[in-house]
Amino acid sequence: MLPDLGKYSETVLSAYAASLLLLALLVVLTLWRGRRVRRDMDTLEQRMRRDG
Amino acid sequence: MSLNVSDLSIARGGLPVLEGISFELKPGQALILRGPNGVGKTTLLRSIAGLQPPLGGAVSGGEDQIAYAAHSDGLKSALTVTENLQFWASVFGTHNIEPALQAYNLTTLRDRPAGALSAGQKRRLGLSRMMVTGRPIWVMDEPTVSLDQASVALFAQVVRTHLEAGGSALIATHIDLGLDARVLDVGPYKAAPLDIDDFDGGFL
Amino acid sequence: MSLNVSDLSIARGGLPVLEGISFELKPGQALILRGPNGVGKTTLLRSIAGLQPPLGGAVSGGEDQIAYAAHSDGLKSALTVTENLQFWASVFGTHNIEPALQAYNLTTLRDRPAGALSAGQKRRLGLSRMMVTGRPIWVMDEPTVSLDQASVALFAQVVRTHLEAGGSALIATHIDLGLDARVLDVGPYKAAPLDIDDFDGGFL
Amino acid sequence: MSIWEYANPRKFLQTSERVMPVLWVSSGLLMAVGLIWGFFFTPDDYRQGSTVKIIFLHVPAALMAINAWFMMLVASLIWVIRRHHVSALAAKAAAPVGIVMTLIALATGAIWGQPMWGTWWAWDPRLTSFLVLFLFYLGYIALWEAIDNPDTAADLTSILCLVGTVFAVLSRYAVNFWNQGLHQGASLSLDEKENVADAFSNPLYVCMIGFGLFFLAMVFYRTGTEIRARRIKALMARQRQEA
Amino acid sequence: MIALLMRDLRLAVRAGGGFGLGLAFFLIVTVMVPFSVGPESDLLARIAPGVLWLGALLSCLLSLDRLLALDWEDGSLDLLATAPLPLEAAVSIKALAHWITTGLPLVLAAPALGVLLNLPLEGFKWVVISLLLGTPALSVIGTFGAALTVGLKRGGLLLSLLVMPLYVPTLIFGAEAARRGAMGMVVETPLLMLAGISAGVIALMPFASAAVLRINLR
Amino acid sequence: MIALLMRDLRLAVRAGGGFGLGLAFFLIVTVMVPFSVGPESDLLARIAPGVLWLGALLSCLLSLDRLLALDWEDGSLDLLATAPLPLEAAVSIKALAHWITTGLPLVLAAPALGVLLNLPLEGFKWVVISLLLGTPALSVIGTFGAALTVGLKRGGLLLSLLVMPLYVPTLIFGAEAARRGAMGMVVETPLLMLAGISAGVIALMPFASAAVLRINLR
Ligand code: HEM
Ligand SMILES: Nc1ncnc2c1ncn2[C@@H]1O[C@H](COP(=O)(O)OP(=O)(O)OP(=O)(O)O)[C@@H](O)[C@H]1O
Ligand SMILES: Nc1ncnc2c1ncn2[C@@H]1O[C@H](COP(=O)(O)OP(=O)(O)OP(=O)(O)O)[C@@H](O)[C@H]1O
Ligand SMILES: [Mg+2]
Ligand SMILES: [Mg+2]
Repeated sequence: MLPDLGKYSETVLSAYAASLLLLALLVVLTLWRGRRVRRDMDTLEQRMRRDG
Repeated sequence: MSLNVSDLSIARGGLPVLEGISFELKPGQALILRGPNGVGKTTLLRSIAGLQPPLGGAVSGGEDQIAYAAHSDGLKSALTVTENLQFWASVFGTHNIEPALQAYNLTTLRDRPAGALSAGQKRRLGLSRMMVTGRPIWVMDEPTVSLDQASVALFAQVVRTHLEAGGSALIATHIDLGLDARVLDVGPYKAAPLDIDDFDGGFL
Repeated sequence: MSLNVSDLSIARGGLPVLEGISFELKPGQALILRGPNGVGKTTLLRSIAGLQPPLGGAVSGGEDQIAYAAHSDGLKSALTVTENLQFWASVFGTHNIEPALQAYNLTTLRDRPAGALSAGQKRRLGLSRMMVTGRPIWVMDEPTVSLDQASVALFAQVVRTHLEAGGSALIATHIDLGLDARVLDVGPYKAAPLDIDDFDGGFL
Repeated sequence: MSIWEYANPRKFLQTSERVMPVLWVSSGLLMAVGLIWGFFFTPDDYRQGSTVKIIFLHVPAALMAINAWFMMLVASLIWVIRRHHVSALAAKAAAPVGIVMTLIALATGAIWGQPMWGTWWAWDPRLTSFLVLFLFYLGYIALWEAIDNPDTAADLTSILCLVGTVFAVLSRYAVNFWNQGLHQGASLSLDEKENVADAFSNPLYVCMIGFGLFFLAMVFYRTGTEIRARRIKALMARQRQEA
Repeated sequence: MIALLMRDLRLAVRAGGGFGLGLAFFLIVTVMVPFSVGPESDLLARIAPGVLWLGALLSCLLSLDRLLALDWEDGSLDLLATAPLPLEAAVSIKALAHWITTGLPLVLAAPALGVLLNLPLEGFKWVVISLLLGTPALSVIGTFGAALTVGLKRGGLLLSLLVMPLYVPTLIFGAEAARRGAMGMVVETPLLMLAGISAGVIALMPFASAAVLRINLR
Repeated sequence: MIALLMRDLRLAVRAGGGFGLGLAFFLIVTVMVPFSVGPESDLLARIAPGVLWLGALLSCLLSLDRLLALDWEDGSLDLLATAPLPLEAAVSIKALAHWITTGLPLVLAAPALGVLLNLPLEGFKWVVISLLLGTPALSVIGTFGAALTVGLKRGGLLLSLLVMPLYVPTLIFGAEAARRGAMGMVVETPLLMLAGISAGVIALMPFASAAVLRINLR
């Protein structure tokens, strides 16, 4: 499956792992906060509209 | 020169607080601002003093004519009473601080560091600053906080003298100063809330 | 339990300011302190609250009974109204902050950070702290600074309720609160200046 | 129809709703293709061995780190001049993406440096100026966080961004003067042999475009979030004021 | 007690609370060292443990002025002093909150910064251990300094001056342990001394701090 | 204008004004360096110019939070902004006062501290010259940072975080000049660059600072 990375396999794999981890972290945090904020805004808008 | 405020709207923290305020303040006149806590008196005075841009409307006639006294007095506790006052006098290009000291009964405290004054004494010193600015329009935010009744009377007397000399004063206060002045209650000018769906560029 | 102050002398900045003050404050009573600016009311209250040792005389009956409200309110601007109040409630070992919020009309502001309150709103929050201390003797220094008339009335009402419940209150103020209370003018107790040659161990 | 119409928050939200899926899919696809191509189907470099595969992360990330700052600069200018809230919020939204890109470039670079230069870190000008860029990002984000009033925060951070850019450029020159470097030159040729470079350049281009689209997607999405958060703040303030 | 700890932690992480700023300062000081002494990596490696310790100490120091002064300015301290919580407990808790929000992150960040300074491989472990033992002492001693200067407006610099000499023993033993560790030498003696200082200071210093605070409140 | 300068100088030398504190901090940081990196004199001599520059920079940095924030807190800044003095002039004068009370003493003290660090003889001259050229830039850039953070309570650490990256070019050229001077090399290029930065910054930065201050006063 993996290509032969020779003596540098650790280096290359850790570089990919670190980067993908950072990217994933960014995406997850972004989506998480995005969802929450969107939900908060909707409930707040609805409540305020109902209460006038 | 008279101060003209026309159709002024102001915001605090991005939200409109007061709108549609208009009045004219002619030389020799005083205007008392009243209104419940948090209605926006401080914000209004800051806008008039030019510290804050208004949302809408205009203030005219105030350029370089206004002396502003805020909630805080801008005193340096390490400097003496005289030094504090002298500094503001030089900044405003005037020199004689004696009348100010006398008017507020500060002559006996003149060499005391401002830090060693009581709350009311500090306030008196802060108010005396207005007299050394040499400016005709006084804009004051709750000037009598911490003052006892004798000091309030002193203050009212100073304002009266200032008005007689052709100055004018705009004062936000909760108490009765015994001045012969118009009163403007800003309560009715409270900004009406926008429609909830009105979601424009300013988020207001 | 009643608070007894007998022949109290106090100093500020190394100089005696008031001397020979005596009074008793029984449960259910309020006492208003009056006096011109700088006479030493703040200093007196701090001594009674135990923050400052007196020069002479004694304060008794106050240990762990006194809740003190100073010129500043001890609010954290980053915390909300509820969080601020809840913190003081936990420190004093009480829990229910609702009555305090209601009494000062703060329920609608409950989730707002204290930093975004106006001067008067902050003061109301500061005063509401007294209610969550659960302590009987309230010692307050100019509690009505920055309050509008409606809020002053709220405050007076709270104090009345507290007195009815057997509490007592010692209040320094320049204005008339409309309370049914004794008034103590501290002016006459002003410390007599010492003889210039009186140069003793305390440099007093 | 003027482009400024999108500066209306509502309009922006509507439009971004439509563009988002396209951006997500295309950026995901291109990044996947580029990285898989680069990781599985490129030869080893004769000098650097398999470590050369790191380039497919390192270079696009470094590129985007700088471009993100540039985009923040433009957005800040737009806010300062035309006062469109969306643009200030877009700058705010871009900063965390930029800082993550900077971190990726730094991390992959450090990992790469271990076998190539025998050290994780060297005070080479390029690396050093990247570290300085990281500090600028940190300061910028910290200032946004520290200031409560949103308009004040927008104004102050824009000015910081403008002034910071000038100083970042100055630092770049200073650092260059201060230390001569180990780092690769600014060309795509990895070594003298042109043909080897070719084998790497195609997947690298794909990755660069992929990272660029990813950046756009993130900024769009995050700007939407910031707009909503700003709206929540305004609504809550209103609610309290009415009360 | 827990209420106070929670409040302090909450304040630290709220907007403007300054959590993480100490860390950022640490990072920046470390980055600035090569700019000022030059980029030679052998030189940097030699001074690395010392720089890390000094950097941690400075970041700790700079966050001290918020420790009590904020509470003083807004009047909380007056009110706390009249509350049914002994002042000794209050200052200890404040020191603990300070350590959690400042000292601990510094310890965790030190290895990453070690990389920037070419810290020798054996050094990492000892830098972390010595910081872990030493930073609590820094927080507690710092609280004492903060109590001394609490009444002064923007007394930050004076605070540094008062506290720095008190930090000297901690710094000497801490940096010595880290340096010996980095050079592969025995570290026991300095580490023991460091632990001793921390323990003693944590046990006794709060009494001094509370006494000083009472005087300042008068 | 002169009134403002005199007031600032007077405040600095009055009790609690903080004059001399920057100097003392400089002294202490320098003294702590041997404690942390070890006492070898050749090592100290090598890093001496850098340590002096870094120490001066840090002392300068730490005195910045008093620069505008004190005036902000007591309301003077509001009043100054409504006074007939352009804000640009006011911030320039405040920067000047800061330099006179902080930068200049540092320059004068540097040689004495150089002795403690075994600074090579030729180094003294260049350390002083480079500091003399560089510290004004530090004060002016610092004023910008102080203006940015003026509204924040105890914003000292954030201030450092914002200002430090802006200090990088000044530090690099300054320390480089001092280092080259100490090693007997040619110093012209870095000195020229340093002078250029100072001149540019003094001419332009006050506009940015005043703009920022106006925004904060709103
Ligand atoms: C922490 C360390 C490193 C940092 C911060 C860093 C940063 C950068 C930056 C900013 C670029 C510029 C991208 C551009 O010009 O578009 C770049 C490109 C590059 N880096 Fe690094 N780098 C690091 C370590 C390394 C190492 C160790 C190697 C390999 C030995 C390396 C190889 C490259 C290559 C091949 C390029 C592409 C140059 C080109 O544009 O042709 N980098 N890096
Ligand atoms: N920093 C802030 N951010 C957001 N809103 C604020 C802030 N400070 C005050 N406000 C709000 O702005 C409104 C106006 O406040 P302002 O201080 O002008 O009132 P005021 O009339 O002077 O009240 P007071 O009599 O209590 O001083 C209030 O509703 C207040 O809650
Ligand atoms: N830090 C200080 N050092 C020395 N003297 C001081 C200090 N602070 C206040 N004083 C002096 O102590 C005296 C008492 O001050 P205190 O604050 O108790 O007065 P007060 O009755 O509360 O006045 P106010 O009504 O103005 O608040 C005053 O004469 C004042 O000038
Ligand atoms: Mg007000
Ligand atoms: Mg008082």
